Amino acid sequence: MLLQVNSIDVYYGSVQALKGVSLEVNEGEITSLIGSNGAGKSTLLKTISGLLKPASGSISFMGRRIDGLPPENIVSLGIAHVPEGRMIFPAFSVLDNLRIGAVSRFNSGKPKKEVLKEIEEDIERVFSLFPRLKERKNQLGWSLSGGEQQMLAVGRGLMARPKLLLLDEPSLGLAPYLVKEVFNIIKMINAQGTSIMVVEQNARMALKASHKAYVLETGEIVLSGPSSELLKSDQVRAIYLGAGVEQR
Amino acid sequence: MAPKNAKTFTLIAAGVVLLFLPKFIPSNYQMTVINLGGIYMILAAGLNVILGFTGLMSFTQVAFWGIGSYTAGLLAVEHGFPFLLTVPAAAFLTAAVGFLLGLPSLRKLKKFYLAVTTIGFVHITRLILENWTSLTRGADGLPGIPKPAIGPLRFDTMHEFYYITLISCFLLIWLTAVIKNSRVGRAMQAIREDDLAAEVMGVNVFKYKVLAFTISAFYGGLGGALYAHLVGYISPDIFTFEEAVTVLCMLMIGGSGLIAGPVVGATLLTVIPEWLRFMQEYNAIIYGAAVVVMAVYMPTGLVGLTQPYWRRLAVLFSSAKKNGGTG
Amino acid sequence: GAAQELAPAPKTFDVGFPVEMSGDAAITGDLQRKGTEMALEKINAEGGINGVPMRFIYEDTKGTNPGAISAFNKLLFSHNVIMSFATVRSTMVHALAPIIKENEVPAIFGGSAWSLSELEVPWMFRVRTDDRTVAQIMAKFMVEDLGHKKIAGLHDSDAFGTGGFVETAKALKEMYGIDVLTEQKYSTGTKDYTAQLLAIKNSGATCVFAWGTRLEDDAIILRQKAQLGLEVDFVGSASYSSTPIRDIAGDSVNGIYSAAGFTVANDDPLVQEYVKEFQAKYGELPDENSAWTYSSTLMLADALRKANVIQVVDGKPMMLPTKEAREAIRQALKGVRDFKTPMGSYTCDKWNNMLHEMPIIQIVDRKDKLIKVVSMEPELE
Amino acid sequence: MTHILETKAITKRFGGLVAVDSVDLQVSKGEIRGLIGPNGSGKSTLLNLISGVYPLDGGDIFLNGESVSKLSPHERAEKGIARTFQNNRLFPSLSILDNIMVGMHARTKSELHHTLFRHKMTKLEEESCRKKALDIMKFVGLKRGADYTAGALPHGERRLLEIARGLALEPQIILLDEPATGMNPAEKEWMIELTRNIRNTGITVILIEHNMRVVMEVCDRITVLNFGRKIAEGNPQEIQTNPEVIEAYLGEEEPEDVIAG
Amino acid sequence: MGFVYALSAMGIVLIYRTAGVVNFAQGSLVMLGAYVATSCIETLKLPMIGAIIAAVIIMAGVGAVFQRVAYYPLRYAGIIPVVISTIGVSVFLNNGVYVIWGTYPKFLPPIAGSGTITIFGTSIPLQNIAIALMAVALLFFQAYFFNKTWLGKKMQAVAQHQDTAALMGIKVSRMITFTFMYSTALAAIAGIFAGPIFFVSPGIAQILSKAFAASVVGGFGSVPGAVVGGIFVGLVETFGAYFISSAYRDAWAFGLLILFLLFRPQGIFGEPISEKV
Ligand SMILES: Nc1ncnc2c1ncn2[C@@H]1O[C@H](COP(=O)(O)OP(=O)(O)OP(=O)(O)O)[C@@H](O)[C@H]1O
Ligand SMILES: Nc1ncnc2c1ncn2[C@@H]1O[C@H](COP(=O)(O)OP(=O)(O)OP(=O)(O)O)[C@@H](O)[C@H]1O
Ligand SMILES: [Mg+2]
Ligand SMILES: [Mg+2]
Repeated sequence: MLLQVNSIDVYYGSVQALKGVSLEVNEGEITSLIGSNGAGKSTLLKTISGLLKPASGSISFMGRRIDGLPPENIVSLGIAHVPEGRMIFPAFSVLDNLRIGAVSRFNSGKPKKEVLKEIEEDIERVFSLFPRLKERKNQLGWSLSGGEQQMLAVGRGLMARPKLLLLDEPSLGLAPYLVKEVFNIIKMINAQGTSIMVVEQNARMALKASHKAYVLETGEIVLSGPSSELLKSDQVRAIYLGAGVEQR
Repeated sequence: MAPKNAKTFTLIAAGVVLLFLPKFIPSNYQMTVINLGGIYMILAAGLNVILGFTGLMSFTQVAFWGIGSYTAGLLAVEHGFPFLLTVPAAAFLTAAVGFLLGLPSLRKLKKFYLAVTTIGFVHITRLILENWTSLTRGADGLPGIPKPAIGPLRFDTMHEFYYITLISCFLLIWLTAVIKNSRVGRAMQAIREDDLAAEVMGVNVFKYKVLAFTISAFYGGLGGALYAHLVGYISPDIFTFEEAVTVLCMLMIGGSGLIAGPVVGATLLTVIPEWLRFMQEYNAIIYGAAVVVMAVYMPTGLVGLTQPYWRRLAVLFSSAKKNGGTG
Repeated sequence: GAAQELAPAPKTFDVGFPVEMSGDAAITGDLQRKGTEMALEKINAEGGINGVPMRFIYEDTKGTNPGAISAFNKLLFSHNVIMSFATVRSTMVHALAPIIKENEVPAIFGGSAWSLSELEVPWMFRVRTDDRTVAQIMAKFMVEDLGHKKIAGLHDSDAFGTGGFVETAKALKEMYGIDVLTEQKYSTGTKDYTAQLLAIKNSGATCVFAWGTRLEDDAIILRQKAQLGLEVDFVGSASYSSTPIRDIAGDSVNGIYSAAGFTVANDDPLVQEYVKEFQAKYGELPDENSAWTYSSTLMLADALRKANVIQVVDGKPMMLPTKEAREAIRQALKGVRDFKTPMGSYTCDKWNNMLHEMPIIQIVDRKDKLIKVVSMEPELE
Repeated sequence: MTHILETKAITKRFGGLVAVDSVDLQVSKGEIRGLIGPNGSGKSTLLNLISGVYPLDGGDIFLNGESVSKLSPHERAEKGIARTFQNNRLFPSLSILDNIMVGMHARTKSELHHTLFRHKMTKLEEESCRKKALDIMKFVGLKRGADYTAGALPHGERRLLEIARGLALEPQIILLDEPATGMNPAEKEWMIELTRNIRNTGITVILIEHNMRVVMEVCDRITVLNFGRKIAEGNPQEIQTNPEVIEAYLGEEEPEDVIAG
Repeated sequence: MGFVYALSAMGIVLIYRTAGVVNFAQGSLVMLGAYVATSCIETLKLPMIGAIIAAVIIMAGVGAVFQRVAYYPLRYAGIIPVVISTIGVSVFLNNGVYVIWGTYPKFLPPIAGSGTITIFGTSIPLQNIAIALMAVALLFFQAYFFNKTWLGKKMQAVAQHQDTAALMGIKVSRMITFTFMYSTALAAIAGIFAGPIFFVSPGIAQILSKAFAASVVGGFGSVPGAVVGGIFVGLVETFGAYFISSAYRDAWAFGLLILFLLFRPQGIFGEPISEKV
């Protein structure tokens, strides 16, 4: 068990966004989280990465309690979060955005030189995944197109070489072929040993790519199970996969 | 219905208290403080239009104050204009200056560049008032500005002057409320929130920025004219950058963009230093600390505290986003 | 007055003093208060005003006119003082003048702008030499004693500096037909005077007179003058002889002349006694800031005693009603003649100026050296 | 046939990068025009050129045969060009109602002097604007109270409010930049319907969208950009089968997955 | 003179770049730096170099406290509440120094001595040369620091987006503290250089508006801009005062600033103002 979320409650002021949510992410697996707008998916990811504190319940990562830790410590433990809304550093170039994604790796205890070398290698890897970014590598973050920013956000998440990668709607605003590409990337890095938790509106692709899935509705987990089963479930098909598609 | 009645009742009660206030305040000293506070309130209300509604950081209010008080003072002393003429003349002339200043600077300058330009304008205005001796009598200042008289009515004492302050403050604050809820006011607020979005929605951003600047100059000029008649003597050394900062603090601590913001802020920042007088040489230190504390605990201003939680959050959110803007 | 209705006197006889306690002029305010407090000790040791101790109530002007107005109003209407001091800053005195006039309170002020006399407010008494007189003294000194004909002027562009410059230039012109070679101004708080000093250097002047308001400005001017190697006779207004200037301007202060209101180098025994006491009490040398408040407080106490504002009736101190008291004080102040103080001997002239002698000093080795003492011939009514 | 919107060889450069490269576009009145293309192909930039946010580096833009290239954004808005933004740009601390009423700015006239002297027009205008605003809210499907603060709305409703604000302008043409991103299937469904409803009121629509299901279902014609150039144009069937488009944009396999999303 | 503005402007620009804060207390911090340096010399009897180092260290500590009190609680609150709170701090400091150091101005000896050297017939105080060298050295240091070091990058990341920076594993509050310590240390250096010229009194705090002017001329947010802007403002006011009228000294600086901005609204080194839509 890599990550265990134990019946957490999360509030924004007096509004409760998560109600007793529990879930588990297994080592080496892709876990997907689906649900309508405002269900609390992003809130859950933010709570895991420490941006929000649960009012009650607990979260443990590799057997260690992490709820209450500040986000920077959680990152150092090996959880990277690609947040909703991209959050590119506007005044940094593409390269600097990628580099800054790797700063937590200096805490790993490896000699600095080695880390630096790895970082440059990883930048090349991200560029090979998203050639577009390479073309724009010295452009400042704010001036990138929406989709370019999205690619950069995902790339920056990879730069942390996390044990667990939290992806919040990684395919948002990407061209169709890139949507597929992003899921290929997800599968690929998973195959290389990174566990992944992905939030997606594109439920079909998410379910196809993942091992296990949870469905979140108004702050509560309403369904969970192996993705392949959920994909077949009538309930899921009706609500999240878009009934219209089936009729065409 | 009940809460609405309660609100009307409070407003009427407050009105009555304000109307008879001089009866309860025998001291000339306190009345002076109230009158000065009223003038600051007018300045802050003017700043509210430009900063609170339109979102442009400006320090010019104090320069407009100077221009207005000199216009009124010179017209009264040198040309014997009556009060009823000096005040509008000062207000409109200052508005014209504001308009002319706004034309070039608002077209291009953004954010902090504009703010520093207005700081420059404050320094330049003070220097001109001080050195253009043939017009302003220079650093000696201008004594002997008569107390207001409207026909047979005379306003010689602080207690009598109070009614002029009261009426002016009431009208001018009410005016900001009218502006805020009008088409023009909405356009200004849209500019504050996102000037580009406002522009593509059909708002002539430049025009309304200049208008807001002009209105704030009008307020500054009017406040200045009242000040000149209240004190009877003006000199260039009053209109300093420090005073500009004070007016800014008043608005922010009261709550910028909110109608009651200038009222609360000006009252508070006029009363607190007076109240701190007993601390003698420590008063300014404590005042500074108080400003920090208020900013820290009430970032949306005091009046902001009365707003619902989510609205406050949205306000904070929007200003935070601006802060994060492009590098 | 025979049938005046007296009321029991208060525990202390309170005099108001709006003074700079914060802002950048706090330094002079501080010195002024040292002067009054020292005088009070003396007065009260001698039984105060006919048995009632005298006390000062200070209110901060915050260095601004609106601040001074509310401070003054607070003194008048919250502390109900019978009379008050009214600051050294001429523009502030101007701002206070309408209140003084309207409320008919005797007020002693230090602002030196001649324009204040032209207000002709009978309640206002000036206890420092006015600019016009100082200007004439300066002009005379530069031309007659130092023998200069090529003279330049440097001044703060505030009311004090401008007024002083204009009066000096006028005196030079009227008395000796000399035109000032160049007029150089600066605003209070300027940090770099290179431009002004260079202009003076290039004008070929052999002597500069300077009217400055702020001590730090004066000190910077002197330092930069030394750095630029501007070797001319330098005659400064009173602030150029203040105590702290020697510490901060260092050796560049040496050699300058100043038409000081006061000097520790004066061997008048009253001055020497004052210097000794001041040093004992505060551990520093006094300068004009404290001397004028000290001297005028002594003078005031004397006038108050003579005015019989407080009388002892049946062993109890009784006081005149406010209005009468104020009139009596005014009369007493008007009647001051030849009252000896460390500032010289005060005589009230027809303009309500308390004229007194004026020393001219040179600073040598950072110490005052008395050059001469100029006496006045007051125009009496 | 006259086109409501026509661009002739419009070009935009950012430093060395040609973001929009000599694009010709002809949009007929009442059409829903899709604008697709890979990320960074210049779609948003094209909208920015049409709405006047960026100045042109070359070419000319016509609205109803009349050149608008020299007009400022607010003048173009007055002429009837409305738009939404790819990243929400609402007026966050204003209410829903005020957001929509700012949209009506160009269609109303009350200046300060009217307001101050309580001109009759002002009152009538305010009344009718308020009513219209409520109608528009209903039209786009915003169910919340009109006084709710825009900044506190969830994502989906913000997108609707932005469209509402654009419609308040009573535009001839509205430019929508990825209105359906981040929406769930049900909301996307509504987006499709809303787009059609807008067109049915006589407003021409230009729609940027990466979701093929939305694009294919709703657009009359589609223009495809790549590297700032127009590479294809046609009806949805033609575009879907155009090899160049497939290569540059749609990708080869499993189209149904992508389309479904 | 220009270089003193430059040094103060650098502090302002730095804290803007790394915390997004427009610091109205920078002038007062410069003043405090000068006071602290004076005390190190007078009271602690430290030698010049020791005093400078001590003052810089003490001021860095002040920066940490300043940050904690007046900025950290407001870090999400947007720019204007922070401006107000820095204004409060400046009022506090400008008057607070009287309590500790009394009302007399103090004299801080120039670190380069009071000698002058003669270049092309004009004598230039050594102190001015030292200031210029310092400004240029700091300029290069900062350029290196921000563009080449990880710490510099981390600080900038925090300025741009705090939450995201935290998600990258950057210790946000520590970076903010560093930033403030660094910029108050800069203020201390400016104060140490300004002290001998201005004398140590609250009057020093008034360089704030000139420092703002300098930072804007140079292009707000640009470190070389701050230096160039400072020199520009210094030169303009000296020449304006000399050739036109000394009374309008401040007016020349600001007048030209305004004119300049009308033609180049983004300052000398500023990015052309534009935003992504
Ligand atoms: N900063 C905030 N303040 C108050 N309420 C918030 C805040 N952020 C989110 N919420 C509320 O919390 C709930 C959950 O929001 P969350 O962003 O987690 O949803 P989500 O499932 O990620 O939705 P989406 O698919 O739109 O991203 C929503 O009702 C939302 O309105
Ligand atoms: N202000 C700018 N400065 C520099 N380059 C820019 C600027 N705006 C856009 N670009 C570049 O121009 C290209 C086109 O951008 P645009 O935003 O139009 O793309 P898009 O087609 O909308 O993409 P997406 O689908 O990702 O939103 C991109 O490569 C982008 O990086
Ligand atoms: Mg979400
Ligand atoms: Mg786009």
